[in-house]
Amino acid sequence: MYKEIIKPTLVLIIISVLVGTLLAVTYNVAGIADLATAGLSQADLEELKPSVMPAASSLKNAKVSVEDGSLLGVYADEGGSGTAIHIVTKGYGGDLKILVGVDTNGAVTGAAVTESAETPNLGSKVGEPAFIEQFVGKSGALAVDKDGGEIAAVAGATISSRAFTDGINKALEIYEQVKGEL
Amino acid sequence: MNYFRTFTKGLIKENPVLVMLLGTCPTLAVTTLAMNGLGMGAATTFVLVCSNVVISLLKNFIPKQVRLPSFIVIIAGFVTFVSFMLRSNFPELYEALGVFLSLITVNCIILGRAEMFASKNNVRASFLDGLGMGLGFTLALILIGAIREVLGSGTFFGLSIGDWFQPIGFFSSPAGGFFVFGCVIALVNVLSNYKMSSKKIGCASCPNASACGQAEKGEIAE
Amino acid sequence: MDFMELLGNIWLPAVIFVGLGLVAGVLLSVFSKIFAVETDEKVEEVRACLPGLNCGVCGYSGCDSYAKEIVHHGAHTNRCVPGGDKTAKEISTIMGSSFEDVAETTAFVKCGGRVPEKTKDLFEYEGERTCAACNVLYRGKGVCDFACIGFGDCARACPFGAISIQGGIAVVDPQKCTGCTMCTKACPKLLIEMRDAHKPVFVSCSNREAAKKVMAQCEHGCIGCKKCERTCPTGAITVNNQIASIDYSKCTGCLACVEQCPRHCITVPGKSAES
Amino acid sequence: MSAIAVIFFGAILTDNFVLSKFMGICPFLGVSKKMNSALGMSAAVTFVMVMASMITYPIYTFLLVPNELGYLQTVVFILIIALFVQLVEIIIKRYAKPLYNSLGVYLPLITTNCAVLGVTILNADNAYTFAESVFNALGGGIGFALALVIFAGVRGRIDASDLPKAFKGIPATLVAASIVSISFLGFGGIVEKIFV
Repeated sequence: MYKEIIKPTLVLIIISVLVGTLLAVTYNVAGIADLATAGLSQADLEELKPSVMPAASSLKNAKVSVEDGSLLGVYADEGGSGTAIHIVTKGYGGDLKILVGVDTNGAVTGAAVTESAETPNLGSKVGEPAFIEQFVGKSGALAVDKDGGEIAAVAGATISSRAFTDGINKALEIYEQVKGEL
Repeated sequence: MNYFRTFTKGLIKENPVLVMLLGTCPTLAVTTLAMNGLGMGAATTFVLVCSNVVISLLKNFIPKQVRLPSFIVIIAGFVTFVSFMLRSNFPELYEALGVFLSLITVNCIILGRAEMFASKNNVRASFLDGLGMGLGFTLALILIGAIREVLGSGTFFGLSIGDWFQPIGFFSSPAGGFFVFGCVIALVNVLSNYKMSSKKIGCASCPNASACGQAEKGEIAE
Repeated sequence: MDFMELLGNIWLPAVIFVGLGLVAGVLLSVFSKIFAVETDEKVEEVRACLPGLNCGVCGYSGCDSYAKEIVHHGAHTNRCVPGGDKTAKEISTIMGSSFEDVAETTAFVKCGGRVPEKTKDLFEYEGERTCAACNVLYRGKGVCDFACIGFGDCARACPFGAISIQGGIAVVDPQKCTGCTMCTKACPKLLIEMRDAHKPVFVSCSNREAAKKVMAQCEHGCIGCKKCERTCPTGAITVNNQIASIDYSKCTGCLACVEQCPRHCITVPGKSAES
Repeated sequence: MSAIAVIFFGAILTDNFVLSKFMGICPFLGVSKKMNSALGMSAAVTFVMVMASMITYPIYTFLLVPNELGYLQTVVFILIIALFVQLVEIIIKRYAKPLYNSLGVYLPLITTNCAVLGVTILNADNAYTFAESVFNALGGGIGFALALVIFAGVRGRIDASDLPKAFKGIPATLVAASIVSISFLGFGGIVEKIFV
């Protein structure tokens, strides 16, 4: 009885508990916890600021109550010139994460792609300034020229361009909900 | 126990990727950039060496019924530990490897070496074997990663090789991965003038051969 | 991160893993005890001496069922031809029954039409390198419709590597062949048959065309002249519908027919057709 | 409803686990020689993927996430999968001997199959609901089966065809896999548009 049941169970329990607690210790001691939820680190924000919100002084992580599957983070500008909203949308090759700058009256100040799985030098062209500049100053629901909107899609990458535009609309939508709490 | 041969056999003669064809999932997935190949190789080597050592230490205490789960928990523990280290020190590598970092646990090489080698040999041999296999894996990954990066995005370890070259998108796509891997193995066949490729893929190189009752029926898994 | 707070964060994972380890350990050990498969030791033992080819020569649907039949229903222990006398002896010692000699057989190929010495191809074949595929195309590439195509389907099917392709046709090595008949099933032109292993003579042709046509197609083909039939002391070799065939129960292995045959298509394995 | 359909067909066609996500290549190369072993393997993989997703979903959402223990997901998931596979193997060996003979050899292979652990981790990372996780696993399993069966056929032809000596065997298979994977890329834009 002992040999066949108790010993194996005991050994497996000891091993899993040891591994589990060691991991838990390293996780808490090394403070990985706060690293994980930070989303965009301060360094990333500084780097993206020029293309997202040139006028802003410095972007700080702001906690908001809005819960949305595609919302990754909200970063308010201390100078009060606007907010940057970090969203994820479904691109052609996979997730497409965009940081969108919105000024106080809800118009786009700029945007930057933080993570993309689009096909290299085709879908990924949506991240280039030439395409993004079309959104600056605009607000409300935007659409690609193929869908009757005024945004000129990147040649041959309609799906990526449509995904990027949906992302911008999503960010503007969230801004409306979040505006009160900033 | 010739320790030197244990170490070197993993590098060329029994290279886990190019000869035994184990661990092909990460080999194809993360080698879009040579740097990713290096990162994945290093992480896998670390996990492989540590798990080999720990498993060869515990091999007499683990009863037969719970052998596989215990090995896997130890390996998964090391993989999670490595993912902590990467997440804090090399965030962009952590992003690049993505889900494949935690898939190292089911990497056929690690469980294979644990079952076939570590659970039968002493700590020193297991350590060397893990190191050899890990380095062999890393070399293969860097080789394939470099080829795909140069052809696919015109850079080598991030340094552009000049704008005269128009990068071919095919090579950084999944299909390119299969293609480059196939050509590299064909090259290995030629270089080793066909000695290596005679090794059947059957049960011999399967990580679970020792634990699986059907192992002697080689041809089923052929 | 003082010690108490650390403890606060750690007790939960520890409890989770105790739970998981407990559930896993108990389930695994209890399952492997309750659901242990009661294997009949004797069947396992007999099964271990069988080669495991599942070739079906013994008349049962594979080695597992043959082992069961031997243990439970007392089937003959000498049915396994590939295993030969060695296996039969081992099984009879396990079963305690008397050892019966195994009627060992060997395969042979009923074609000796080497290309280009004896016969030639009708067309250049560029398709898939398997006999099955080539046979579909005008019954093979050879001038003679009955000829062996030589792409080695039988060689691939043979678990013992006893068949090799020499001069474009399949040749069986009697030492390696254990009589498991896997090759007879693999050959699309049904050219491979079994003979008594102790009688080293066989007709290496299966061309049933009239003599004049055979002469045109292959220098090695049997023209049905019946010389062999007349010289055979025991009447073992007979010619029916233009092709000679040997009845191995009558054949004494005297090889008288080999010298008589003008076409040298009655072959002794190991020696080439001419000698 | 349409989200589930997109996930389900996506897992079969566009982001097929083998041909575009690169998960489960080891058994894919090792087993797809004969059609019946390919079918046996993919049936076993699909079954384990679906069951694993069903078991890991509640544990992840009700046990790990509320207590911020997401980092333990790898260890917990793989322990559950290994346990589940071994239990299934014991039960099949006891009650369905013929099934065990044809399918049994693949069960231990499944624990080291990247696709099985991969699907559970993807379900967790993408925060799929229970239905989405199960359909993702089912789609993944069928996609795996599809790729494996297509491949068993292609491989049969490759072994018989006349190749340069260096490319015989695995290299030719990989080049063929690359071509098949290109064809699967073709499904890219379709799936999203059909159901949206």
